[in-house]
Amino acid sequence: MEIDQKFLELKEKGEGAYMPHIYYGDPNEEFSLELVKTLVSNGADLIEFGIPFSDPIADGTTFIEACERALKTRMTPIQRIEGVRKLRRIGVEVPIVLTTYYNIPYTIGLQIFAKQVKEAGVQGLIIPDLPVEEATEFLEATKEFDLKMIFLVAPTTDDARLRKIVEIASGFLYVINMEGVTGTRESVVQSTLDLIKRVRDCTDLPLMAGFGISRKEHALAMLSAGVDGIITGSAITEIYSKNLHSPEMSLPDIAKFAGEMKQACVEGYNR
Amino acid sequence: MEIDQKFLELKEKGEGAYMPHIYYGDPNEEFSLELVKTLVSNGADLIEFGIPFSDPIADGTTFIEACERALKTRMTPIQRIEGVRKLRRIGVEVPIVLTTYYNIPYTIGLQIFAKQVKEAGVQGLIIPDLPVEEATEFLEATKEFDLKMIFLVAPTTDDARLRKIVEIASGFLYVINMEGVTGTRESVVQSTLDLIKRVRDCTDLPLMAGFGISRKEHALAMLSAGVDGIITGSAITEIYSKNLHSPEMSLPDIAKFAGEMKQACVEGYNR
Amino acid sequence: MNLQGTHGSNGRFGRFGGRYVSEVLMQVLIELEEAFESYYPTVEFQRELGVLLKDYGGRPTPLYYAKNFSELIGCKVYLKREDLLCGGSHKLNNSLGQALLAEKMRKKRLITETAAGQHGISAAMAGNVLGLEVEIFMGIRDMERQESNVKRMRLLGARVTPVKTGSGNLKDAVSDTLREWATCTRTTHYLMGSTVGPHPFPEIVATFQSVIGKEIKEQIVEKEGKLPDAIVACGSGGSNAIGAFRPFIGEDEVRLYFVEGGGSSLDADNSAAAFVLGKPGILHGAAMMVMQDEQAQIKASKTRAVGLNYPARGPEISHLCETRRVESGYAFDHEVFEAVRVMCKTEGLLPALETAHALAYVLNHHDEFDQDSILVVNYSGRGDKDLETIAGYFYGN
Amino acid sequence: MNLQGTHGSNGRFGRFGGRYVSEVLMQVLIELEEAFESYYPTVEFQRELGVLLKDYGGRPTPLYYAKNFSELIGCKVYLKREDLLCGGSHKLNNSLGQALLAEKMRKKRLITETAAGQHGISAAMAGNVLGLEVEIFMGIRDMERQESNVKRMRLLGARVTPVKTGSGNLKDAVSDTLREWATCTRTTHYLMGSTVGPHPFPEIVATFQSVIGKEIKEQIVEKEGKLPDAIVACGSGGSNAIGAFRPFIGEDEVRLYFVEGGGSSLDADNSAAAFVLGKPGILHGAAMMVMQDEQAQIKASKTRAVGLNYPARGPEISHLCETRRVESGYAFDHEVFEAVRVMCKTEGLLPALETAHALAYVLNHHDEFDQDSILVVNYSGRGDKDLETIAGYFYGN
Ligand SMILES: Cc1ncc(COP(=O)(O)O)c(C=O)c1O
Ligand SMILES: Cc1ncc(COP(=O)(O)O)c(C=O)c1O
Repeated sequence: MEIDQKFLELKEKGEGAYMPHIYYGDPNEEFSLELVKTLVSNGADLIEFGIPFSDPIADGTTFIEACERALKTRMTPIQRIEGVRKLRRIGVEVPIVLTTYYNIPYTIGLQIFAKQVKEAGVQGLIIPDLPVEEATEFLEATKEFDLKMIFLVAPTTDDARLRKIVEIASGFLYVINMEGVTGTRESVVQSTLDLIKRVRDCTDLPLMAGFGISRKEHALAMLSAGVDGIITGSAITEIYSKNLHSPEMSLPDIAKFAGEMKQACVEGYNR
Repeated sequence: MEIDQKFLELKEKGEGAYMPHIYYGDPNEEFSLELVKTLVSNGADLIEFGIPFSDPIADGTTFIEACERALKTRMTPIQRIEGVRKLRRIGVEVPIVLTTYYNIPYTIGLQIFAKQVKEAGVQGLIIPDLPVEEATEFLEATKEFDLKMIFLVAPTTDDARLRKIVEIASGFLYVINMEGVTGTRESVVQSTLDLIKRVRDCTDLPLMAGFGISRKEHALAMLSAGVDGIITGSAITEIYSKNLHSPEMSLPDIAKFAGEMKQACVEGYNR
Repeated sequence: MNLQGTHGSNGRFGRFGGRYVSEVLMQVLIELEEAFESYYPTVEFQRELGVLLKDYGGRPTPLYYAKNFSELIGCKVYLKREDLLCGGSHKLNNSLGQALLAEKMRKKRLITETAAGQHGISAAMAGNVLGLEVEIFMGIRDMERQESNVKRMRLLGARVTPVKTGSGNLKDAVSDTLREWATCTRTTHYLMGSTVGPHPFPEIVATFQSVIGKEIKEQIVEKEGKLPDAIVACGSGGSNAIGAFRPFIGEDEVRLYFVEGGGSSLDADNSAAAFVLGKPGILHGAAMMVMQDEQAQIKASKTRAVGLNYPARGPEISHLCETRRVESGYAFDHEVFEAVRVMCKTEGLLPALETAHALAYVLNHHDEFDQDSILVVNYSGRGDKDLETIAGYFYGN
Repeated sequence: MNLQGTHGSNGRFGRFGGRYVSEVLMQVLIELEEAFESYYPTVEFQRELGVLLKDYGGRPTPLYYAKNFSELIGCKVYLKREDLLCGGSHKLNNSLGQALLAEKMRKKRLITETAAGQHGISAAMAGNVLGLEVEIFMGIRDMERQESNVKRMRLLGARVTPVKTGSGNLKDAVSDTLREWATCTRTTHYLMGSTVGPHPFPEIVATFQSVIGKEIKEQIVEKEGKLPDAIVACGSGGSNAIGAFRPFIGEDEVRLYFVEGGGSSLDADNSAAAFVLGKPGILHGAAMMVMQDEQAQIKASKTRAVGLNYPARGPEISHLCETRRVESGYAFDHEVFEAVRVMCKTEGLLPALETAHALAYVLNHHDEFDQDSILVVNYSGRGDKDLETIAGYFYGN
């Protein structure tokens, strides 16, 4: 399913969107496949599918460690992209947004990368270290593959740049919830609420809020503030990383967590 | 007995002079008294009576250690000078030449020092760190006490300074046997022989050779070269310092050594 | 600015450079670029920086004709004495400049990373002089290896934060400093330590360091009446090299040599020779020559010279080497220690292990320079920080 | 010579100085005096020494207006940055000068003694630059305390000979070097490290060090348009102090302060404050203020600053303090460490423990200087060599 369609569908249902973020292969491929299945069957509307990188400068400790573990499996980025195909094969139908750092497509070749990704069944891309100013080449090389390019906006982004970003962004906008890196946080700050208002004023793209969302209240607050959905990342990894020898034992807890977050997305949307 | 008289006497007897050098109070006062008695009864014609100093820059390892040991007795310099009186009391009659570094008289007071020394029974003084150029004040302050001032000459001393030295020296001249500090050495070098010749040419004062004399052959060589006598220092200290717990056990060996050196002085003089 | 930089717009040096960072950092980088462009050329900034460099830093540093070393090499070798700069390396040129800029931007705090500790110390010094709080991120392995510099930074009142991610060295420390910066851009300046990172850092650092080359130019003309035949500098990020090279880039007759860390061998995991083993990639916000594995993951570099232990080359030096304006070379660890020994003996100078790479290169290639050649080695730092390592190498312990 | 020294003939400074040595050394001292008087004033010698001081040493060293430290003190404090001289202290001024003189005298070898190691390092450097063999005598206790400097000297190729006599520190090392010299005056120069020893050493060392004061004079006039109100320097033998003071001795309105090592207290065995605890005496060939016991034996001094751990004050500083032209003071160890901390924090500079005595004095007496006063502190050296001691004091270990 395409991303736009998903947001339309949710709008019709009157629900906020829930997109969990995982790093593929952490701690192994089998678990990641199970994990995505669990997430989808407990309410995930989209999946942010991470290809690990050795130097994930936009990530916090939890995801740094997830990347390190995932890299120990020594799969190539291409093999990981194949993981998307595997998910499709086992029946995962929600839009998949692939996330990775720019060195991966840059090194593989922008076009080859886009082609592989597209063919494996990906709908959109997030490259956190590729700001709009540097994206021209990438957009050019990949435009034939019709992949949504999701850009980030932050509380520090000023209005001029905001306009530049919304101009070339597609799929949705990733609203950085807070100044900093990924990781769970305690509260939602005023600057984020201001940001949402500002973005809302200049685009109709769906807004997904991420970075530091780990509790139902965060999700409710974000949705109340006007976003169309939320992203959780570290929160899920934190659950299974407490039991890395048999991470599958954590799946029930994760299912419960995902359910709650989706529940918050529904509730929040309807306030 | 005065120094000049001693040399006259030896000349008449046709003997070279033997002057052993000790540091008073090493390792204790009793031993030093015994030591001097032994030396005199085994041929010493004069005694070089050292008052130890913490920084004996003209001395080598053996005498540095002798000073350190002697200083542990914590006698004051004045108490050590009293040692000369004790020697006189137990019958030592040979001329006594007192040696010490200039800080001692400088700190005690030049006149007080000279008075004490004279009264205790000393005939001459050696102050190795008081070259002629610095001696004026000392000579002035001490002249009333009629103490012989013994100065050193070295292989490096040039003729101009040699003349300055012999002009104010009295008693005898201390011919530094070698470039360096006190301590036993292996042979007698050419520069020393040259020096003796040079000194002989410009003064009638008796010449005593010291620094590094430890063997009969050294003594013989020096006397053959024209000196009137020899000084041994470290050689004797080396004998008893092998047995510091009961140094008196070394007295027979020391007696033998002194006897041999005096013997060499007699033989050497008559060649 | 009248600097002879090779960068185009948007911080590009040929295909290298750029600004590949999270959106969270974009705004502060733009502000920084603007601030740099507005403050740097002013008379006031130049005067203030000039006084700091001169009276605090000790500039100009001498250009020393190393007579004994020259005899060994067989041509005239001059050493540009950055080891005499306050703190013991060229790092202070940049730290004073950026700290002054940060103060103008009304930042309250400096953060930075360090490997050998040289940059950390210079940042702590500059921070104290300008009244800014300082926090330094340092890989835990590097903290062990450069323990004395850690003590020094702490004595200067800087907070030293251990970085435990990755292999605990410079690469990981840069990543963590970027992460920290993302949380505090409004109050804090990232005092980037070399000509790396997202635009405008490579340009800023190069500008502040190019005081080295400007002085070389004046000094060599004063001493020899002409430009040198070659300039040799070591480097990883490239700041001391670019600093020395910049005013000569347009002077085609001056050959420029850049020497990186060969490590123990050019085998996969034992080197820091990114120009030999690396390829273009994106790291820490810029396109650079980077050492990577088959999975497009950045590789850890390895060399005994902690300050060269970085798997990427800065954008400008990457470009200059790609276009052959600068010739790149490397020196192996054992050659570097030998060069230390030679410099100690001939000139009584104990070079930093980093600096000794440039010396080792000159020793190895001495037959490429004829008798009349004039060589300038950028003598980037002193070896006090490496004393234990060097003594251990020669005497064991 | 046009130096404003206070010595009379025969190396006398009032009742201090002179030449109290064994006859074996007299001739070489006379030759040295003659050589110094004939070479030093020549254009050639001045030029050669000038080039070495500038290009090798890094002279002129800056006169730094320490703004933050000044605010704390309440008047204008300038630091004369001898810490930036090659090797990290003022010692090189003298070592280069004497090594050049030794070369002119066709000596093949330098011997010297060292306490903190700073002088030993500068001698090893100067020896290598001028192609002379170097042997350094160092007390065994000092070798333990300044282990890293021992490594440094050895890396520079110098022979370091442990001195086991006495209490194994500077006093004993000087004695042993004088003894060694007595055996080899024809081939070897004793590179005396401070303004101590028999004439002509105090004069030679003072002359070579007075480049400090000449620069201060020029620099302060350039910066302030007038002479300073006071100059403060630490010392034991007095070389950095005399070097800074000499050109001001005739300027009565400039107050001069000399700060010695107070140690842990002024009790009998815990101090190096020879001006408080000593009296005139003869040591190492000269009449000086010396710490002695009741037996007229020289006392071992004690202070945490190894470079101030000498029981005597050089003849010239002894005289200047006796005649009250220079005011003497002292600082206790704990005050010195506090001064280190303050200097680190305010100016980002880690001073040598010796230098920190001068800073501690200024901190303790800050109320004696009014707001408009201009103070120059002779910042004699950097604290890298003391890092372990300082870190140990603050953090334990
Ligand atoms: C003395 C010295 N030289 C060179 C370098 C390398 O840095 P760059 O490549 O930025 O010159 C360092 C880094 O720590 C250093 O300390
Ligand atoms: C930094 C520093 N300052 C001062 C001194 C004291 O020497 P002087 O009294 O000769 O200046 C030393 C001696 O080692 C030193 O290293």
